[in-house]
Amino acid sequence: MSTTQIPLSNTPLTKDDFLSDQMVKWCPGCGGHAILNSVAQTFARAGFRQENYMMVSGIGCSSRIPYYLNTYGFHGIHGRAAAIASGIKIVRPDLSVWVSSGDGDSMAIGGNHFIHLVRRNLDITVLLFNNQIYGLTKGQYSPTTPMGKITKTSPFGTIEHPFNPGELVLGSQGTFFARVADNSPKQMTEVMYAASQHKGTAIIEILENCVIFADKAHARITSRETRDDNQLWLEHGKPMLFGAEMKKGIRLNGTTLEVVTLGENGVTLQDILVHDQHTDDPALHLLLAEMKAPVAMGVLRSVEAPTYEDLLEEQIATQHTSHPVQSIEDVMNSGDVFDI
Amino acid sequence: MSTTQIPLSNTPLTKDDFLSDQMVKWCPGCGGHAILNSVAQTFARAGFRQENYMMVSGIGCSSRIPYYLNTYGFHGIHGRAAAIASGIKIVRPDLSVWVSSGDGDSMAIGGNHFIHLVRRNLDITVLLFNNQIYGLTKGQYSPTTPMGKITKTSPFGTIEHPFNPGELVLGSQGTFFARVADNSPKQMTEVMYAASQHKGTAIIEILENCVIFADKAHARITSRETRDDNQLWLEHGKPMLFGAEMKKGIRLNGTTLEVVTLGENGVTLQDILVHDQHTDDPALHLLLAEMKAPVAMGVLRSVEAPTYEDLLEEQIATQHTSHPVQSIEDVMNSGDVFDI
Amino acid sequence: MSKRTIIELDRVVVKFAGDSGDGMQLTGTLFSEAAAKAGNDLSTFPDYPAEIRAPQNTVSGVSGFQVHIGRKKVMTSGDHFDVLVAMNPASLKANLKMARKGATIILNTDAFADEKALEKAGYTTHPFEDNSLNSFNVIKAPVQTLVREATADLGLDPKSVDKTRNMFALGILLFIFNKTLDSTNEYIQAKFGKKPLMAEANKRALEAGYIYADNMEALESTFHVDAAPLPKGKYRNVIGNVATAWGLIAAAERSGLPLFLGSYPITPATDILIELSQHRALGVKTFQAEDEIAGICSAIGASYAGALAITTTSGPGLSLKSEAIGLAVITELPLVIVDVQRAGPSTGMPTKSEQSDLYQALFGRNGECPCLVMAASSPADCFYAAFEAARLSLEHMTPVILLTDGYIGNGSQLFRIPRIKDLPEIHPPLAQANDTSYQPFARDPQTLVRKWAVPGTEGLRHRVGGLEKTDGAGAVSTDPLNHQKMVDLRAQKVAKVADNIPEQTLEGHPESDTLIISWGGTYGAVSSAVTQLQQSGTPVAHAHFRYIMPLPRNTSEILGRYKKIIVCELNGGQFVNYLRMTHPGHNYAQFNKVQGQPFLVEELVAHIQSVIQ
Amino acid sequence: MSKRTIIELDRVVVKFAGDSGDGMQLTGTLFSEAAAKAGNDLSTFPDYPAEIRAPQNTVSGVSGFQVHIGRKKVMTSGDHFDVLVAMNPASLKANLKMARKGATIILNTDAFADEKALEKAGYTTHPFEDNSLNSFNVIKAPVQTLVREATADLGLDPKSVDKTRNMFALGILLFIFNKTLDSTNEYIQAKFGKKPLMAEANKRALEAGYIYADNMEALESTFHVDAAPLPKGKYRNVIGNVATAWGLIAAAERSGLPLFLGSYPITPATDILIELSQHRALGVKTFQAEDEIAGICSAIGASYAGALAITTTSGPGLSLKSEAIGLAVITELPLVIVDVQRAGPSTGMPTKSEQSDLYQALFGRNGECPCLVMAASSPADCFYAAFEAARLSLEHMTPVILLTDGYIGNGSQLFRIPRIKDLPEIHPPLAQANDTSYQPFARDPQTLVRKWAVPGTEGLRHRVGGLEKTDGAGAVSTDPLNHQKMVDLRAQKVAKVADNIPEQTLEGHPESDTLIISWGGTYGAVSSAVTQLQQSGTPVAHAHFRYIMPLPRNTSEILGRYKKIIVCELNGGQFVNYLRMTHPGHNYAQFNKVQGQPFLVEELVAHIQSVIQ
Ligand SMILES: Cc1ncc(C[n+]2csc(CCOP(=O)(O)OP(=O)(O)O)c2C)c(N)n1
Ligand SMILES: Cc1ncc(C[n+]2csc(CCOP(=O)(O)OP(=O)(O)O)c2C)c(N)n1
Ligand code: SF4
Ligand code: SF4
Ligand SMILES: [Mg+2]
Ligand SMILES: [Mg+2]
Repeated sequence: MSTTQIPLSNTPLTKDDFLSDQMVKWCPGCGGHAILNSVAQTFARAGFRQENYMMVSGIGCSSRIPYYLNTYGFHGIHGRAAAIASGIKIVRPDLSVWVSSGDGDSMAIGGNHFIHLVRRNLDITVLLFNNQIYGLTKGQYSPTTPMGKITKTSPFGTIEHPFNPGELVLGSQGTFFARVADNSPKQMTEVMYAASQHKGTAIIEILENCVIFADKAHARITSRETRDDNQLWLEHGKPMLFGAEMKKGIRLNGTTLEVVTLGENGVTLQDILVHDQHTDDPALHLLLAEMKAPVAMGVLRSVEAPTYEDLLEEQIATQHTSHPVQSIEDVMNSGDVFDI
Repeated sequence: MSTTQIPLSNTPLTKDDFLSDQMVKWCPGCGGHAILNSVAQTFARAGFRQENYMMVSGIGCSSRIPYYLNTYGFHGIHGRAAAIASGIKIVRPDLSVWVSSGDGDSMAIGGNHFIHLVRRNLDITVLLFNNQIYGLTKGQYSPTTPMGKITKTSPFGTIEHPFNPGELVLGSQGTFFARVADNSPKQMTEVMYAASQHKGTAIIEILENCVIFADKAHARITSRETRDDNQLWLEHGKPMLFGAEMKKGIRLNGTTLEVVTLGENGVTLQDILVHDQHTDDPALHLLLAEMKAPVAMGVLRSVEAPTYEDLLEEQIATQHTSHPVQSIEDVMNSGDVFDI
Repeated sequence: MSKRTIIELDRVVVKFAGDSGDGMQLTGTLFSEAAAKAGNDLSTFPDYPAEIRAPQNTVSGVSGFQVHIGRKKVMTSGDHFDVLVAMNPASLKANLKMARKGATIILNTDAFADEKALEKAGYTTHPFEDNSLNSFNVIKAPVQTLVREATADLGLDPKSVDKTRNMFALGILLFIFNKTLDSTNEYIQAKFGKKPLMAEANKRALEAGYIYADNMEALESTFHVDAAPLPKGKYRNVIGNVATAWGLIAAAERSGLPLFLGSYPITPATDILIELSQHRALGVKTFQAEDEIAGICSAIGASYAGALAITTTSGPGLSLKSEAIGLAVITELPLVIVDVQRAGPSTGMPTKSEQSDLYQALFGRNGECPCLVMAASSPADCFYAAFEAARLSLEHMTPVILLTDGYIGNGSQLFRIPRIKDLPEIHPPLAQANDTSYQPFARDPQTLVRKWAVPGTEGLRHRVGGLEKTDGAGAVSTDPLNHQKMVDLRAQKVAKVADNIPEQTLEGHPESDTLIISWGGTYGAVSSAVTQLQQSGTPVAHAHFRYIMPLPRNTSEILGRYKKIIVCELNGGQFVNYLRMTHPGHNYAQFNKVQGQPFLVEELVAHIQSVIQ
Repeated sequence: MSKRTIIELDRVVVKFAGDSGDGMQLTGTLFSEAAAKAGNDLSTFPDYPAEIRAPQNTVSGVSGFQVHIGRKKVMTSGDHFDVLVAMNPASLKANLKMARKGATIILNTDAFADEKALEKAGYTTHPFEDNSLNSFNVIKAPVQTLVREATADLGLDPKSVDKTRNMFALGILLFIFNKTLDSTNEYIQAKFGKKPLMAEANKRALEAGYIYADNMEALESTFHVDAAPLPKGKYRNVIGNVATAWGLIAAAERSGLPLFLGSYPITPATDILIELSQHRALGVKTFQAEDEIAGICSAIGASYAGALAITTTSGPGLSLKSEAIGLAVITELPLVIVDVQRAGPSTGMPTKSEQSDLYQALFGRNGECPCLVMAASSPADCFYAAFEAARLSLEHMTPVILLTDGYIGNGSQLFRIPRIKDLPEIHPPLAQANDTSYQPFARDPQTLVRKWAVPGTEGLRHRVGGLEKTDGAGAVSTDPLNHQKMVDLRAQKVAKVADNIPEQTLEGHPESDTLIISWGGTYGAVSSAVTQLQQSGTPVAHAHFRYIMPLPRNTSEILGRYKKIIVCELNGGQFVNYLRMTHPGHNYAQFNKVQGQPFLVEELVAHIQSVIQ
């Protein structure tokens, strides 16, 4: 298969090479700052040629990121980043294409492009800033806002069942899904790096804190006090252990996941599930994606499948060599043509 | 909870009451004819008042159905039936609202409205005519067309991973999903009836044959010769058995489903999974939705959850009784008002 | 010191400016409330940055609120202000150019001691030393220091104390304008009822400001703006977007229909959705859709189902709704589409105002696809315009696009609260159950309006859709002559709405040779300009259009009366071009501004004068 | 019998009509190919029902194909036909009204023996007996019986045999017009190569028809249409949509850029997507998007990434693309948007043609949002118009909307195959790597065009987006005067394209007092009408517009020359209104038809004559 490679940089690059001189206009304390930092770090680590990074976004606080990165960038219109990025990647498989988008941008107005991107498996990474709110428009509920939440447009509480991005990605034939918190910079960079190496669409749900309109929305999961007990950091091939002392673990019971404690009720390491991010079978990944306590973090799923752009390049290569017609003039002159 | 009821008909109605006098313009042999028949039969059986049925559609061969039914009907624009139907149901919870739509209408252009409808769980039934092709526009591939298929717009085969509607529904927090073949009229009616009784969004994927542009797309599953071995008809509380002699069954192995034969390798009825359509846990439903041989038919999932319109009516009722403001005049005259 | 003279003023413009977090929007609002309660006419306009919390102390991060109060009719929020409150150097930098010569400028000196803040604001010399403030009456107050002093004994943390700085500034203003502290104290009590310490701190800051002003040497006189001679009635200050929401609820009440809104948030239209979502008690159903298309499509469904159906948006959202508007046109269903215009094209400048969606409202659909277009003139008029849009839509079974804009949508105005029973009743053409002659596309011979048969109604089962259909029966048809007929009928139906709307009126000096034309949210500015012109001996006539498609019946007659016609609008010339196509043969001149800013009265006056001479 | 006379004709119009399954589209195409090979000029138009397989024997299910061949220039597919092939009663019923008096009508009598078919077609009396065919030259052939006889020994099932009926009909036609069977036999051989029995059956049916005609008493003479005196060259018959696709590929070759199409299927534009998807061998990348919005947005991405980017659609799809067109305008990226117009509004009549998307193309976006608009004149011109649209888009860094329509998109015409090197080279303004002075919105002072820096290019990293930006640097800005400047610049940039397009030409009789104006797909009909008027002693001038936004530089001068201007278009008057706004002061009359059908030459002639007299 004619997989186009993304060229690597000749010189080593650092995080600072990737930060632009533009003023960062997020609120002080916004999760965006840390995310930006991790992105720049990841770009340096992944090591592609600086000119070959392409950051595409929609509209929202989260979509401001192209301005802050010293790469090629496209600040699109609301919800359409995935579609814009698809066109870019199809024309230029040699670019490392990234999308930054919000829960509104990608799950509300952009929901369709999002699921189709995932299904087509173009080699694009989406940074999904999930702050469970419309930030830029000042605090309306989004498709990921928990049921019952009071916001500007739901003064009596929302009455909508929220999407779980991980479940939606799996339901759309996703090949890569990861989840990470905006206050875990190391894990963010790790997950972003993994996505940069994945051939196919990679969705990273970042639990982002919007200090202004949905402050502490993820606090149970991300706050320093409670996170050890509420986050399960997944690593491929490692048992699913968590807790401050790594004594709690996940066991499969029928088709449900249950939390057990090592040493209690005869539970041993043997009983604990070992994470396999590469298994094709999505059932376990689904169970992980929807698990509420603890919440699964890290790369939940990463499986190989042909990408759209590779298949397309392959068709072109095959046709180009096998087909007698090599120019538009040939096309026009084939078939029922006659001289006068 | 203030659940609005849909009024029942005073007189018994028959299938013919529901067929309009309009000329049916589907191709001879199209799966649509049988589907139409089952819809009319279901409407009669469900027994709601004839004026309270509302059929909404988008654009496509499948979307022609409102004209053929003697009910209120709305033939919308391409992809938007779910949104139109949502507005109708919210305003009028006393209507039995149905959507008929194609794989293009609902999974391509209408994908976003589709997943949001499912997530919001409005009490609407969607008949998804999945013929794996754009019929009305004469044979382009759709988001459910299998990879590699040659169509008018994929002369060298498609290069897209198709959606599996069941997986997409589950990934969107769906409460009801069923699958049925257009050549199994009894099962169609049964499944449609079940959907009519479900409170919440019910998606029925109908494997429809487009004789003109995707003939026999579902033949492995639906043809008389092979269907017994390739369809697993699910019934709640019943073991998952199939095959001409009902000797084959489904067993859970870890988190995968495997086909076994009763009496072989010591397999007994005990080993066979019993279908539980009502369990909240979607993992097993997901495994059923994606199973390829046999394909799971019937109601894969049917769970209870509050509907959007009920929650809304409840908010209105609560506010109406608890709130001092009872008219727009009250609203305008409250707050900082003064006389001159 | 309080025995200083009181100067009576006809009108005064005050601008409050500070960082996004400085609470200037609230300060301005409270000042307006106090003025309103004192019987002043008023108009306000908030002006905030695109960012939620733009970087502190930068010019792009300045949040402003302008209030114009008067004892005469107040038509705009004012070209130039007489008083500026600047909480930091960036606020001064951003606003000084719009100060009237001799204006009073109140500065928070604490912030001007901060070198970094000065630098971030782009000052290379200190404004206190570089003579840039020479022609102004500067009042300096160390606001931060003083609020800390005033609240020292409360034991609050400095952050909380700093949040009361805006109340100090407001206290100064209220003193200067001889307003009482009552309404503000009431507000503080209501807002901080559960936090008594914060309530106390705010009250003390307010009072400290008031007293500080009283003791101020620099303040030679205070000002008084007398109550405006307004007709008797109940009044309140109202924001345009809220007025729009109320007008729609009122129309639902007057038509006896349930109200449904399908909408997707977008600046500057979101506040209509927010306001309507508060009114569950009135049975209002709001549906925050997944996108603009679902917003309008759900509304079309709701309309078919028998509701007064609304969708609200701004420019980019209207683009997305284009296809579905066509569906409402061809199914001949009522639907109110509110477009709160902002500066385009594309995402453009979302927080800035413009009138550049007119073309799109008139022409932005495939096929021959006419629908009603109206425009509101002012924040308070949003109420009446929304009511009227709903009335026409329901009575004529056609979508209506109501254009407002960010300026009047976010701005506020004194509003005389109407009594609902004084508003016209609305009569939607509902079909009768079991009418055996019912045909979905049979028409009233006079108005060409079809009847509305709502699902559930016995005996009226029928189907509608986006395909061309036969007149009467509504059966799908590709017959050429039927199509021509339906295209003509849909156009005539819209044209006949002219019989159900008032004739175009003239203001200013109708006998003049020159006609000034405006439409929509520029009414205040243009009408003020016309008044000024008259006063300065250049009388002109003024026609302000609310009804755009169709135009009032007497439009042609009016246009024919004038030698010169100057069409003023905040776009490249969209209405003037529309007049050129619908009423050719007149000599149209045009005055356009596309800067995301409202007209200044003075620039209108200057331009019109230059054209006339 | 074959010694009958041969009558020489200048031109002849043949209509093939049958049930959807009767293969009339193919028959018509093969007849056209035979005529083309014999050197006739020609124009064709298919006319099929909205349904895939509409109910058999109904009028709504009739599928037709009209061919106009001539030894003189053929401009339209013809008002009335001289020969009708009607395979069943419904076909006769549907078409007879468009037959020329004295036309030859070939009927499949087997179908006319079927009572049910007659009834379904709506006949109450038998057309053979009710004198309705009196004024025609009727040729009856029991087609079904005869093909069965001719193929009896092949042992095929009746269904397969019946599928050859169209070949029998074609055989008759080829005989009547003295064409050889060669090209058709070649086609049959190619198509049924792998099914020798079917090949044989089709050949026999063809021959049987030919012989039947030869033996026919009723046929007193045959006809001959001589080769047209066309310039030397290679020719072929080409369908408009295919020509559009080819023009785009040619532009990609001449600009050295890869071709990207992002599109969503929609009638009648889908065939462009289908054609382009065939050409992977040329590196053409087609992306069948999930909807129209993704179609255009992917194309905008592709454009940013350095491709010649295209999106194709029809009216409802153009509505959906409105918002994204604004993004292409403000980012100043090249993009070709092809709108194959169909009858609206809303879903309208998808298989019928109209020119009613002009308003939407010109005005259907939020904000001040100008872009280029062009229109193709004929099926073959689609090639050149698409090429030109791509050229202007690339050279001026702006989206172009190219309007074609269902009539020319599905119709075909003789096409002289150009040599690619004879087409102009296209020079997109690509920025140079490591140009340290590069600014994304710096402009060529003459054309105001910015430079295109493609990702991957060293040293040109930059960002673009939908927010207003400063000229030059392209930094996000809400500065009022900058916005005014950018709005003006974008408008001027589009206006300056007038310097890169030819002046408007005049045809007909330029010295006349009366100017006929047309645009787009009506060229053939209007120009034929102008020729007829000239011949009948009513000379008029004719200006056919290809370039709409901007209009050619000399438009104003041309309009000023005439006393009467009649603008003819297939909509309610969109171009005439556009002229009224852009070129006021002229006396425009208009002739409009909104029936989903092309102009008839005769109705144009009649109307123009009535206006002139
Ligand atoms: C077509 C269109 N509709 C609506 C908007 C208004 N809008 C801008 S951003 C946004 C939602 C932002 O929420 P999210 O995507 O979650 O991003 P966040 O700001 O929270 O990062 C909305 C509704 C728009 N710009 N364009
Ligand atoms: C906005 C818009 N885009 C495209 C179309 C063209 N179109 C009509 S139906 C259809 C797809 C039909 O496929 P599907 O939904 O699977 O229905 P089917 O005909 O197969 O039942 C398309 C692309 C349209 N009518 N409107
Ligand atoms: S509003 Fe929320 S998401 Fe937006 S910048 Fe501020 S904190 Fe971040
Ligand atoms: S084209 Fe296919 S889906 Fe459409 S009516 Fe014919 S058989 Fe049915
Ligand atoms: Mg968000
Ligand atoms: Mg389909």
